[in-house]
Amino acid sequence: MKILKSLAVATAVSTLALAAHAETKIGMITTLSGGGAGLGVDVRDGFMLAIEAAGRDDVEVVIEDDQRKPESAVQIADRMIQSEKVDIMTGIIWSNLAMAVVPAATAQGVFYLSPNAGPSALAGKRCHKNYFNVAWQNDNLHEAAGAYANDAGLKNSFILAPNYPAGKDALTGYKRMYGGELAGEIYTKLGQTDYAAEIAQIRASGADSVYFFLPGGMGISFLKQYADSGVDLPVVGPAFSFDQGILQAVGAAALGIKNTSQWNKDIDNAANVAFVADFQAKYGRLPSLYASQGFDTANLILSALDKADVSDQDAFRAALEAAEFDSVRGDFKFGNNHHPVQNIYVREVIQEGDVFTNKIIATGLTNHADAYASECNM
Amino acid sequence: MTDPVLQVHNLCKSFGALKASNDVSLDLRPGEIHALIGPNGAGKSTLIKQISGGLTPDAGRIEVLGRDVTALDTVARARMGLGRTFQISSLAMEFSVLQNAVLGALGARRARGGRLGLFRNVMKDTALLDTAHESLARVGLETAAQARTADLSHGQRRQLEVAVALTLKPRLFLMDEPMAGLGASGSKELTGFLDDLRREAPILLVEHDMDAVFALADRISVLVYGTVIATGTADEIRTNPEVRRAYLGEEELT
Amino acid sequence: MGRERVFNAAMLLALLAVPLFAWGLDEPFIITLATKVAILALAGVGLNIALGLGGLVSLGHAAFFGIGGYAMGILASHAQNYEPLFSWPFLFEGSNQMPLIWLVAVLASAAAALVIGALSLRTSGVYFIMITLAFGQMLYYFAISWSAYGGEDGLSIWVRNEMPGLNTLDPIQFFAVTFVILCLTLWFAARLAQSAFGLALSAARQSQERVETVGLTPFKLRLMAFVISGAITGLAGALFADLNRFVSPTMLSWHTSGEIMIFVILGGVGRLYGPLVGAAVYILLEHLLGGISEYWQIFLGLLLLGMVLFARGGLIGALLGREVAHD
Amino acid sequence: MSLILILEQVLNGLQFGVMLFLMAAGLTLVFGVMGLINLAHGALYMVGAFAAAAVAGWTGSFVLALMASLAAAAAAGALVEVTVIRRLYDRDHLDQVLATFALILIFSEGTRWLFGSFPLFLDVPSYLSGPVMLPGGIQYPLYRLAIIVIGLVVGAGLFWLIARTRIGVQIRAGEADREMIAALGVDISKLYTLVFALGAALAGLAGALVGAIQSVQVGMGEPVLILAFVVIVIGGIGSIKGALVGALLVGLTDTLGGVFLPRLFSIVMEPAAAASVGASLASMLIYILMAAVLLVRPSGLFGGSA
Repeated sequence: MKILKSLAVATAVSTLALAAHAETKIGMITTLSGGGAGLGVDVRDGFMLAIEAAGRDDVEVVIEDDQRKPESAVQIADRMIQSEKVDIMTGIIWSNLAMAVVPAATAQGVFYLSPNAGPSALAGKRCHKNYFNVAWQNDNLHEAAGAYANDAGLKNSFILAPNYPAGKDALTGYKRMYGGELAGEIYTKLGQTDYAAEIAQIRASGADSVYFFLPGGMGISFLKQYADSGVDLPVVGPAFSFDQGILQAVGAAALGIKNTSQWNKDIDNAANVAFVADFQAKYGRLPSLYASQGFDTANLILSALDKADVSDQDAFRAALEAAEFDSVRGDFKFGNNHHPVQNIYVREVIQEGDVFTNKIIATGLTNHADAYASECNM
Repeated sequence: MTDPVLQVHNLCKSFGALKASNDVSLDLRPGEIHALIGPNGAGKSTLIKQISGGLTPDAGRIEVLGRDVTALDTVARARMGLGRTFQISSLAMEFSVLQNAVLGALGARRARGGRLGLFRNVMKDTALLDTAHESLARVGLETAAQARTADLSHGQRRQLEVAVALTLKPRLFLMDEPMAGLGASGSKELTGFLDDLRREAPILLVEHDMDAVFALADRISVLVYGTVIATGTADEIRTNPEVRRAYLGEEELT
Repeated sequence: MGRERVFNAAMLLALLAVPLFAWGLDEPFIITLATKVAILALAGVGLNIALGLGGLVSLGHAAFFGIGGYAMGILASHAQNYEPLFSWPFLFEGSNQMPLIWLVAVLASAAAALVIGALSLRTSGVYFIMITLAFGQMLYYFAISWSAYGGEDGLSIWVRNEMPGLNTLDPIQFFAVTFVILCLTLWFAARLAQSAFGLALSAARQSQERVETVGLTPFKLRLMAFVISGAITGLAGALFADLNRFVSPTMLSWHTSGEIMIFVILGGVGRLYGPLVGAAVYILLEHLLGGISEYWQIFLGLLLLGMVLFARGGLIGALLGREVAHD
Repeated sequence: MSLILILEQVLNGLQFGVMLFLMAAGLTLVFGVMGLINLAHGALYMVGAFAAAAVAGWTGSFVLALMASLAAAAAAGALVEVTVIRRLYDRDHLDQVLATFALILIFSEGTRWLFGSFPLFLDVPSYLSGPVMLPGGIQYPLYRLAIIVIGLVVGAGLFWLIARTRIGVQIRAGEADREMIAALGVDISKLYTLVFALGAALAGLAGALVGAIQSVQVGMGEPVLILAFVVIVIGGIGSIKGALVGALLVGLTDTLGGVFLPRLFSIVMEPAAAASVGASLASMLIYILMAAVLLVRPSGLFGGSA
């Protein structure tokens, strides 16, 4: 049974509380309206694909739109925990929203499984026994890009990211693995759409490659302008700017670019093949990275529910930690801080007919754990 | 003879090529009504604005009570005791008549160094209310005290303008066409009132109603194209050939 | 006057009754919603002093809302992490005591309002709207890149701050705190509107010339109003951050300024209880429409539009008619 | 830093300024003639970009896409003017702010409903893609040069329209005195619709031109809207000349500030910190510029009294 929106809170009071004792209630807060809605829609669709396929009538999912506003995410979380008494929460896309919601949610005894954001604080000092990250720690894809740059023999990178915490983490992550020189390091304005000035600096810098982290529309703008500028240094980026959802908007400008990801649709395992086919059949588009993360999150929850009731927190937690489900990434396991230890691949943007997509060309990091695990006392 | 309350020395103000004030000098002595007349566009309003502080002159000097106020703003001049009424009503239209008068009383209190309260209900402040009611009574607006200002007739608004000026207990008045829109009986009443008022403080009066001007004014200055062409008593002005020429065909001097 | 007074009392009672009822039903989230209404109404009451009474259309009040929020976030995070905020002239380790946080929030936002107001009030009309917007944007971009306090990620504090004698984590008790502050502020705003200062400020909105002619300085009146207005909005910001146990640059964005302004206009500009009505209706709409469609903002937009075009004077104006003169 | 790089950055600032001018011209015209603050101007920019992307995807022609952007934005502008905006002319600024804020919500979510949540694709046409070599050895994207040229041509056309044509006379008369144009026997409501649609079309064109090198997505108009307001406030509201000067000033300040401030700070700081602090200050720079201009000239550079 699924209820997409709980309409009037006031009416749904006591009756549910009685009937719900055998049910597991999952609260999903994600971004479904405004500029960043594409990511939330994918996470939701991937998640619900798995839930519906399981066909369990004792799992109920409540979905709410956070409008990408931390304040409204916090309030929805309060409502889900206090009023709808959810057992498990998930869905948040952005690190700043996760930082606003997760600590309070886990402190109130709710499990939180992150399908996307992985801020370093939650992986390190502020890790929590009820917090699991199913996607990655924020630095991971950037670290893989740094490692790939070494493998590819790049010696003089120009790196840029927006001037906000995730941007700084990204460049820090890249530099952690990368061994060469830096031709330049630029922080751009958050939400910037014109990169002519930065591209001119890249041109003048004498770099042999470019690494950038510019999520969403910023990345589209950068890539189009870069392709048009005549600068033809190799570009490396994290998967976010080459993901299925926005790749069509970038178009041919992205062809051939290397990007790092823990998942791709051509990873060859039964779960992934079925996932890609089912997702396309149901929604009429190729699944994205975010959809795969939503799908894995749901399957992890379902696998744990098969072993333990969520009301038995210790048993349920142990079942989550075991992570015995068929991940579309292949092997999947958690580190001590409940973040994935996984392979991160290098992909290349290709064209299949009319559609732009990725194929895996190398493995950037193998069984990689994040840099903050040692700070977590768990 | 006592010193003038207001002295204007060689005031000049141009707007582009237009000389709105061209070397204007005049004064206002205690106890007198000094009327300023002239055809439309002669620069009367511009002159009044410079005296009250709303416009800065290009050259010249203005003294109030012997002090040079040329560089002071409207507020400072008002606090020195310059009470002004406007040609185009500038009252707070959403307020009641009484509230407008209380505002004036408040200004007077502030000028004496009092503070504006943040908590006490100003409409229950008896000292302010007394001043306000007294001024309203003097211009005959007492019965309309609770009316909304926007609902007043034009004539009543002029009366209220005068009443607000009265609450300030000014040392001199600047009145810009207080008779306009009053009707025959109204102007007659106001004429009588101003006649008495001059003993409280002298009045620089800009007025189109020539009956009132010649009935009231101790002295009259005639402004034409920004220049004072004559100053003198009513009789002197009536017979001045230059004035007659300037007014020929404009208005009949009686 | 009589009718509006009855209406106002009914609004306050409703704001009090809904969470009490929800408390009885054990529906803490409704209490949280009511708390949000009370806090946003407080921010609106602050803006309304500048906007309604003073006629100062500030599109930068998010600056004060955010400063209040950051005052809370900074004091509380230092207290939680045992990192001294400063050690000279005396050692100060931050604080998790609400009264002290409120004091700092009020002082900090008042100081900011003094500076921003003194510069902005040199302009008027559309230019004033835009220069206040510019100051808000400056602070917004500053907060985004101020990594010491979380930048874009914002600052999360894990537990709500403390209030002597109360358990603020209990929704109904925290609601009581905000409700009392709202009531006190409404009382203060009512006194202010009737005071000599309020009369002069309101006159300055209607006719600048008039106020100058009676010897009062409009600039000083407006600056004072702007400072009081900013301080109240700052206090609301501190409470809002405490409600969410979180502060981020979003509080400083121009959307926040727009929303606070919408509360005021929706309820009725210059109406004492306008912001309360506006905030309550806005929050209610947000939650009811949010359940109907993913595209609920279209409906919100249409409703707002209809309100502006056909219900002049805001909701209270539409319900109760033209405001009578203060007396 | 080489001279070539500086010149290239100046060109970039110029191009950014020209784009801003297309946005700001409509905004300032609408304010000057009708006295209206239109927050929904950014939504018309978005409409232009989406129309261009849709038509380009459909026909493959960039020229048709640009024409579609003009037509769609003008039509949307005229529709909004007739149904909503004309009821706002005699309202105060507050009502205008609220109503046009509501229009933003309607346009944004309506566009998302029609086109979905994902960005659309719009590319530079092949005959304008790639860089060209300018005299002095500057390698510069042809498309950006084209934007500068198109913007300047449109700007010149606008000045001509206002200075030389009958409609221009009516617009100028309308700025001076609304009753006067009625006395001239002009149908005011038609003129207003026309001016609004003209402003909308310019915004739509800007959206389409920029859409080809940026991302065509919901909400793309808002950052530009704020910048356009900064521009017209700096230039003086209602003045086309002010909009041009303001746009170039903002474009150059933003671009050059972003490039040079971090370098300036790197003299006294370590590179990573300098990059971060410099970038922070650069993002505040145009607002600082605007506040400074208004402090010296409270009605902007070319503004009369507001």
